[in-house]
Amino acid sequence: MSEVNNEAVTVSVMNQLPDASIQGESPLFHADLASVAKKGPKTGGVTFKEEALMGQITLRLNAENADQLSAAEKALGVALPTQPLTSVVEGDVSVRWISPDEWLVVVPGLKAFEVETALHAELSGHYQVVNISGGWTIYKLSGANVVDVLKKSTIVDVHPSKFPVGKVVTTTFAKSGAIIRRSGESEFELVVRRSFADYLWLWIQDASREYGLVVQA
Amino acid sequence: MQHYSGFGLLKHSFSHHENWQRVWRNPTPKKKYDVIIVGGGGHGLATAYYLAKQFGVTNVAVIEKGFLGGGNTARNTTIVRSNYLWDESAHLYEHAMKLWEGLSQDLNYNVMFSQRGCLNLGHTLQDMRDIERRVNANRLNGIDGEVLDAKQVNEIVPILDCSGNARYPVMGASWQPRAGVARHDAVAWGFARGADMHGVDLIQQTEVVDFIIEDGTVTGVKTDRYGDIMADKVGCVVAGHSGYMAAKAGFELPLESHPLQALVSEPIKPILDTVVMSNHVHGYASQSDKGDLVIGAGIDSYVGYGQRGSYPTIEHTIQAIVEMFPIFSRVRMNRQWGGIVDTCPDACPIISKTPVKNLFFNCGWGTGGFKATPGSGHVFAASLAKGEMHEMAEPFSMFRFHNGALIDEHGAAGVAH
Amino acid sequence: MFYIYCPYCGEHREEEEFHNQGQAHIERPADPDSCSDEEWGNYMFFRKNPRGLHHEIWVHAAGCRKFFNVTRHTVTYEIKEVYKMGEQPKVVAE
Amino acid sequence: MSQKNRLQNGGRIDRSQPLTFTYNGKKFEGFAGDTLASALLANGVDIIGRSFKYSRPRGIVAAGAEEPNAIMQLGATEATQVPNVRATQQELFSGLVSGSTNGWPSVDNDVMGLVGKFGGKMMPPGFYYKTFMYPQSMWETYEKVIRKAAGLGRSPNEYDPDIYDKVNQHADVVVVGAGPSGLIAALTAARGGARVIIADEQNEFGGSLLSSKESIDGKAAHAWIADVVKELEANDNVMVLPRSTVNGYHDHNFLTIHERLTDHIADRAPNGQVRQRYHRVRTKWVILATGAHERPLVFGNNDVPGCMVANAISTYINRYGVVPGKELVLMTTNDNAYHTAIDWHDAGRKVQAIVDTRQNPEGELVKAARDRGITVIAGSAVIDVHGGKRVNGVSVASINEDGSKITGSVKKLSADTVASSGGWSPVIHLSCHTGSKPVWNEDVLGFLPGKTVQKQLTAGAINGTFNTAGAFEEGKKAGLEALSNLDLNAVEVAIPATIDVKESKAMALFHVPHTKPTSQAPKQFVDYQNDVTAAGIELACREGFESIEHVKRYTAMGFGTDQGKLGNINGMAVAAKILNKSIPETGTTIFRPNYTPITFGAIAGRDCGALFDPERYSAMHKWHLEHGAKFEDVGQWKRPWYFPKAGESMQQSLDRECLATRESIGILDASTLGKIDIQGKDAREFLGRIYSNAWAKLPVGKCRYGLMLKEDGMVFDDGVTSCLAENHFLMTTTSGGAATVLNWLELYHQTEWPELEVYFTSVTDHWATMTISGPNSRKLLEELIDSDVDVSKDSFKFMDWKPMTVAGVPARVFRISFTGELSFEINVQANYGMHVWKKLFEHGEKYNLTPYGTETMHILRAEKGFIIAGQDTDGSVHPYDLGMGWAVSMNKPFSFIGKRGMQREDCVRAERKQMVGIKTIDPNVVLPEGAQGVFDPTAPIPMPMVGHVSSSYWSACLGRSVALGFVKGGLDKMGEKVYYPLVDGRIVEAEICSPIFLDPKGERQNV
Repeated sequence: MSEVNNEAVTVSVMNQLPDASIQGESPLFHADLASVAKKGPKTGGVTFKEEALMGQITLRLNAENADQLSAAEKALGVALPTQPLTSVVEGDVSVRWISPDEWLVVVPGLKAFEVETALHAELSGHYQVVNISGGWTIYKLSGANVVDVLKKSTIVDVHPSKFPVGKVVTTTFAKSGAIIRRSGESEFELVVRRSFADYLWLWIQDASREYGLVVQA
Repeated sequence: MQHYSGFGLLKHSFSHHENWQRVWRNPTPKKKYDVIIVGGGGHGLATAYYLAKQFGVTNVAVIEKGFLGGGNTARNTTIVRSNYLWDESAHLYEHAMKLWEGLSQDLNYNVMFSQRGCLNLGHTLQDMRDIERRVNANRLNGIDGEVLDAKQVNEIVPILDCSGNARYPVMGASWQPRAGVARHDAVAWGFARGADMHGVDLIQQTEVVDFIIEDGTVTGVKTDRYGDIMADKVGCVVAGHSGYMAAKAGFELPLESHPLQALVSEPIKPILDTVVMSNHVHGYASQSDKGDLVIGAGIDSYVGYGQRGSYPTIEHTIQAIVEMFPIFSRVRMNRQWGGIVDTCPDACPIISKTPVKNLFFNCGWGTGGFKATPGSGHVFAASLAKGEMHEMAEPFSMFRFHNGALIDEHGAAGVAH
Repeated sequence: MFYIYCPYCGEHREEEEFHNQGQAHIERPADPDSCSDEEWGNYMFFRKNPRGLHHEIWVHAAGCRKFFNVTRHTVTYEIKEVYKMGEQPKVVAE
Repeated sequence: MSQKNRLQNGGRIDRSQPLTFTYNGKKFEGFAGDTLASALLANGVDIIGRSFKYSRPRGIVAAGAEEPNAIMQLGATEATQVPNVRATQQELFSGLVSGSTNGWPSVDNDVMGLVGKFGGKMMPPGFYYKTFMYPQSMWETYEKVIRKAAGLGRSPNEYDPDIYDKVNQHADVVVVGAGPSGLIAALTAARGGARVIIADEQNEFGGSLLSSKESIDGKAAHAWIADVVKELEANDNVMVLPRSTVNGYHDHNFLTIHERLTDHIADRAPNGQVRQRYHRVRTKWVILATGAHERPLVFGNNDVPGCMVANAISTYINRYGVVPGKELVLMTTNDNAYHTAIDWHDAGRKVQAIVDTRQNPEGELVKAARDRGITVIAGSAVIDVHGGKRVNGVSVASINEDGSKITGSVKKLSADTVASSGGWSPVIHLSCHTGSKPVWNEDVLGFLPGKTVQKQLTAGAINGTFNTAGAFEEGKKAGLEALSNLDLNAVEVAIPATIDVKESKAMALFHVPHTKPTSQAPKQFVDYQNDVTAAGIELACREGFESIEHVKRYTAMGFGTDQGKLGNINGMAVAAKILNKSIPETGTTIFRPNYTPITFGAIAGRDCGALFDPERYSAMHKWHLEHGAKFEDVGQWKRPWYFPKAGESMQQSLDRECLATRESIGILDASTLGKIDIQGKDAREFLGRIYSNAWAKLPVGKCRYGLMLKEDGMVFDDGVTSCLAENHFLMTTTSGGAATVLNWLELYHQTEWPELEVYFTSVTDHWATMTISGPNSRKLLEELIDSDVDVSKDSFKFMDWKPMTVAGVPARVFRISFTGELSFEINVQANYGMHVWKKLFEHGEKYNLTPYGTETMHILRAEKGFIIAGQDTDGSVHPYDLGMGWAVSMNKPFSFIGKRGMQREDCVRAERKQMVGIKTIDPNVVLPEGAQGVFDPTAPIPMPMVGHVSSSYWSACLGRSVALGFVKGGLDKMGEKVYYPLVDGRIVEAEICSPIFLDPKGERQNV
């Protein structure tokens, strides 16, 4: 627990993770994907994996403020993508453009607090850093039919000419929403809200049934 | 005067139906009327009918830019009920309901008013609280109503999924047995015929392009076809186009015109004998005498005069219908259409004087106008005849949006309707 | 169903991602306390509701969550212009 | 019966694949490639239904989507019933079970037919408006009879076993229709690199080419079609969709396509397969190549089975190898229909005569017919048809040049089939869907697509270009235009060679005259499905229904499942004639989606059943499930409602949960509360503007309850907001209101006060929230936190918050209370919520830690008089109505949202309904929530009501009922009586009291 003080902003920041002896439970923890993976098919048109317990940080700042941009870059080790709907990946840090003044920073779960602290240390002026790691999880969908499943689920155009690798789109997904990023030719990452995780998991199983769904633990 | 009856039909069949009289004249307008009604929809025609028949004002013209009853009267889902929450609206809709109950006979025109009852389903605890509150209020206001549990609902509509397996299981419903449906076109035609019989001039295919206003008082209207037509009083009953007409008279109204969509299935044999509505699952249905399932969709969020809305609204409605009535999954949707509904912030109408003297507006019925047709026409006619608002119309003044005396009927108005 | 250009995301998206927020360019009175009931009622409830060009606010609710203005024809439903909050429309009714 | 009308050779059917099917209980055989209609015709089935009003026998008249009569009930099992399938569009499969939709006891011998015959005279249009009125009480009985007679097919009464799917598509060009123009258009666009979807409602591409013997590039048309389809299918950028109807054209070029994947295979989709798929398509350009429908002519008894549209007969002959009769009379206004007589003749059957309404027909086709020895009777018309269940002859008479009068004597000809053609109506339906008004074209004698704001191109017969060569040209042109509009380069596409047949001018004739006036002539049908006749339309006009929309509504013309595809234009012509107007003066014809009917299930897609609406779960949901919770739907959340133990009633559970909480300790999963992280130097200022109370001085470490109002002053949400740091707040909202509140904050920030430096981020899902409440809650908390954290009464006060570690997990703990008890709201990162929750139970067992749900929460708060926004508020109450003036700070410098609104005239009047406590005189009576209060229960109905009960419970802790509700002027009426007349007849007497029933001084939470 610490209070971050810099010239203009005073906010409360805390390391929210317990020590390693306490296991975190991701939103799909109860679905026991390890067993599903073991029992389920090994080949199919769509592969699903929950990237559980990642660190997720919302970063808000003024993209026209060069100082803030460079401060963020310093803290993250990578420049914020300021082009709408783009993302950057550098090592174990990825940053998704969410809106002109908002980014989603994804790091390994254990690194979240460190990054959070670093951002506070570097940034000044009007900005917001919020650790939202518990509120979201990441679904990785891949395979030959991944586009077919996405076309059933989201209204954005996922054709490679319109949705190249690296593009990020926040949109509807079935009757919920997702931050969708194309991470490979036939690979997408969906950042989804915890409370909708079960619904979306059910949806994905249903939508991919005709292609065969492979679950990876 | 030509009286309609089964005997008349038989008589005319011997002359090959060649001698039926016109249902209404096609007159050339006079230079001046006591009252001009702008808008020949159900409400406007009902106003003219009651003005002439009951209030003795027969020097009346109804000026309609298209054909009679061609707007929302022709596009609604024909539901008639009076189970509104607040006293003011409950009294108004119940006044209409009482008129509905003798309307075919009064008009000598069968409007096919079918009192098959209406269920408003509850799917959450709050729904049930609201239902209980509304039914209690209805009963104390002299309006029939019951609160049913899921089992009783299922007895009335066995094809409704009342199992606990639904995403939002049916917990109960309010039930108004006197509610029902009517043949929408016939309502306009019946009122038109009745008004015409009492001397009202029905001027079709004539658009009122402006009001003639002198010193803050309306003295007539400008039309595209017949030039200026003068009047002592003007009642504007143009539903979705009210904002447009108000702008001509120099004021704004507290309303917006939105698309409201509806759809029908192909006709099927009788299977749904009541009106079933669900605010929560968000759909409602009844079955017409022709066999179509008549299904109302939600209102689109934007201002739109295109008589069409957005497709997801239709999709959500059909999801709701299939959710409520899983057996309809294989039945097919035939046609969809849209109306333009003028909606007030409190989901209640405006029956009101305006900033212009002798210019009265009756509008803002939103998604619920059809059911009020005779009542709306009657109180508006009374107000126009006297030049003072009828006591039932009084609470519906447009100026309530200044003083704050709103009558919030969003709950009872529901999905649409 | 509309296909709306989000000026922040820089591409067209389906109407399902957006919410309509009503007439644009209605300013909250600077000093509400000095408003009459009529003025306050006009601010809250009275609308242009035009049959023709309409300036309205939409929010990219399921996307970037930014509010922006749209000039749309309310009969043909054509979108004539999209512009950010604080900007004035270039396309206006004659 | 064998397939007596089947030709030995020809057509697109596979004679090596016989298929058995059932119609009206009888078994028949057809071939793969047949439609149900072609198979029925092959078997010589004449009557396929009875008409809806007059119960006249009806046969198949068309071969496609325009068919009005052959409306079938399909389905081998109850669950797979489908009503109203057009036999002309249903592909035959082995085991298909079909039946007529009307006719009793059977279509062949129908009792109602007699009624129709004699009673029909009494059923002109609108007859029901003119009768059944007296006595009033009889209407319900009349109505039952009317309803029973209507309705065509029936709904299944079992649940649908099939699944449906929906796919979102994006394209550069969607080509609607795969006839000659559509195929070339798609080919052009595809070669140019556009992303193309081409959809056609039929199983085979080719459109009009499938119905003719025309050769393309010197080879059979189907060979050319196969080549084009092959090229399209090989192109990754092209989606080829057969059996796919483009049903709706919506704004901004959004189309819906209904693809039938298994309806041609079986009744029910093979295991696991999707029955129908719905494509929602956004496209940059649309090319409508939808073709045209041939119009039948309107003449006497033109509905007797055996009367067909000319081109349909050609289709049956050329595509299905079926000649639906022996002796043909063709009546035509144009050259094109001569094809039908020639096809008939070439199939080896007799053409009795071609009756041409024109005085001097002379085109290449006329010559070709004459060369075959076919009699052409010029300047004449078929004015009447003879026969009951099948045509057995026709009456022919000569007519004048404009077709308005009979000029000669009537001659009878024998025939079993009457083909008629009044020309072609372009299929403009889709172009109308977005509000574009069609335009009449005198040369085409039909409506063409009107002006549109959509990005729409058209090609082929939809433009009135009815010859194949022209269709190819226009298809290519549209394809190239689309490419150019898309900034793609033009490509070379060779126009295939066709043999151009010169046609002479057609005659504008729709309604064939009779020797008698229309009203006395035999019935001349315009709209078969709704039994609308020319006489009916004339009557409507005579009665003053002069607008075509009135005519349609009065007669029901065009309101069938075919939406007037065959009849509307003829009907307009009949109306125009009697009104002495031209067709365009009479009006126009507007079509709305759907082009043809679509299965509800397909539109619902997967969004029904378990996927109808998301169920949202908290991090502890599984625990609740395992512990027998009953759930309440709160928004999309599934919240535990109560936790019954075995054998407990709901009330028993609630009593136990309430008592345990007040006596020891209860726990609530409060994770669903909306939570918004607010940061920025102006956060405080912003809160002051958005809440009704003051925030300027809330110190770090403190929490405060706030009411959020709309500009009208009415409460719409509430919650506790905590000051985490000087510029950092955590706002909570109601569970159902979270999204609305966040949008509200953003709305005001982005549109009104962008100068305020503040950011909002939803953290609802990030924090798992659990509230322990009750006298032992501190003890329990102390067991789970580090010993150096002081949570004692004085150092961790009511409305304080503190960071601490709970059960090893870093937490923010808020000492706030919604029960009136000593309470701690523990917030931990949601991935650790379950861990902490379980630890609390491990340690809480000795205190009888009791999980409770929303119902107990409601009871406990009601005992304390705390409101639930949305239950005790309904958008019409301001803070003073709630007796919560303490939560309004009128002196704040900024005029907060709601301040001005709540001071309007009506909001400050006396006698507003105000929230109070309601104590029933009989403590055992629990008022129903929603009961309406009155001051005088003896007043007559309508009885003046003074306010309703918004919350009401049995309080186990107090041993009596408690209720909150509204009473007019209630705050000044403490101790006075109010009565509640209930639905069951009881009148419950109650006393108006303070809403705080328990611990009015708040001592229990200050321990």
